[in-house]
Amino acid sequence: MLAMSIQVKFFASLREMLGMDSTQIEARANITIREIWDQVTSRDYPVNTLCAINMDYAKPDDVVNDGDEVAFFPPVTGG
Amino acid sequence: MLAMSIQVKFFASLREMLGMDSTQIEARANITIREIWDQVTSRDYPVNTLCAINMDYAKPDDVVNDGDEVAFFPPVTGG
Amino acid sequence: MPAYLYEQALDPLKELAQYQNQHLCPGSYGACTNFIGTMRDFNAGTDVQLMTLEHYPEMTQKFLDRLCKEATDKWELVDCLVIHRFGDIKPGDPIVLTAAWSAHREDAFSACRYLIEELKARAPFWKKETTGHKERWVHDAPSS
Amino acid sequence: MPAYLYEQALDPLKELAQYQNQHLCPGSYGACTNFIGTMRDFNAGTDVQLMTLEHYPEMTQKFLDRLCKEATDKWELVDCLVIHRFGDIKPGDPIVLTAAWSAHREDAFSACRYLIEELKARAPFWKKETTGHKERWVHDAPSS
Repeated sequence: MLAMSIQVKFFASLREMLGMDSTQIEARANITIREIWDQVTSRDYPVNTLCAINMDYAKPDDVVNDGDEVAFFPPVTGG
Repeated sequence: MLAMSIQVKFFASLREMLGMDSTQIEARANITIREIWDQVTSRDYPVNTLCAINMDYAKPDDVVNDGDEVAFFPPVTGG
Repeated sequence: MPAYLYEQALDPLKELAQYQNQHLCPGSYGACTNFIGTMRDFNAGTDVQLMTLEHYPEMTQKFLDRLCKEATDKWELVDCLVIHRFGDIKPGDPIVLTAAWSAHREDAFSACRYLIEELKARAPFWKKETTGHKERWVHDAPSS
Repeated sequence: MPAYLYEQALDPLKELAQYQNQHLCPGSYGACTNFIGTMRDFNAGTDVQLMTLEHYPEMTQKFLDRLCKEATDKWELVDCLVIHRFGDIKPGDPIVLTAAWSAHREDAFSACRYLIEELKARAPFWKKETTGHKERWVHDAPSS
């Protein structure tokens, strides 16, 4: 099975907690967003964390495709 | 019984219909707004006409006092 | 929380900016909601060339003053402002501004909406439109 | 129906006036409702000196563009406009503007409210406040 290339981004308090804003990873096919979290970090997936695939909101169990950009961030506080 | 002095005003389509914007009248004590209409005009009190005493909304059966200003006008269309 | 009646042209955004600069402390409010009603060039299927807004000066002022007071009593406002034109109005001219400043947006939206709804329902103004060579009194207020 | 992200200072009333002059035909709309959210100098019991607004540039832009499109689909609008700051913000600085132009006020109010509510609920922005020598991420959004 070919490895996929995935861009992973973290924002706000998650970015600071992990000390990482962005990383490029190789991942197996059919990997989910939550599995990407586990692959990249050594922490449990924080309650209330939001995620996106290619700048659209997604769910932790959604499957990621080659070349996707995946993002993790806390609840939003704009406006 | 002393006659009262009442200022009567008409606005918008009522003013045009009656050809009169303002008149000072003498009226008997305890006269109501509707009776003032009848005293000043030769017409029936038009449906939907609004009225005020001293720049506050009033009802046609409200009694008027000496020196009051009474106004008649159609439904409002501001804003 | 003043209410003003203008016979001259009204520039609502300029008035808002001036009022804010002169009367509101930056940082004292988190939310400002405002509504601007403008004369359209098209009403009830006809092209309108001119509108004349009649009012009952003393009662209109008294009504709007009380309305601003009511809004301030009903919601937690830092301030509110109402400005309304009278006299001759051309298509595209702003007619009315209602604005409410508050700590939070719920109060600002509710108060701003209340000001324009009560004004339209009860403030003593009457619109007469000129279309072609005809004049007619407006019977409802569909302009905004 | 554009959405703009500004790093520089935002003057919402000036932006509104400019946008109206350039993109809207006078007489084509009867109602404009707009909301301006401003940074207060006091939040949750503490004096706030500075706020930093982080965002996810591409997703934030995409989200706001889609939001404007949604508002235009849901209500009869002549136009709408959203502008949001990011970066360093001081107390008293405007943060966000949402505006909706329509023939009638019902659509303008509903759309303006929808824009700010959806923006606050879902647009990817995160506020970090500096009070005294401490920084903290804001957990809800009580500023407006």
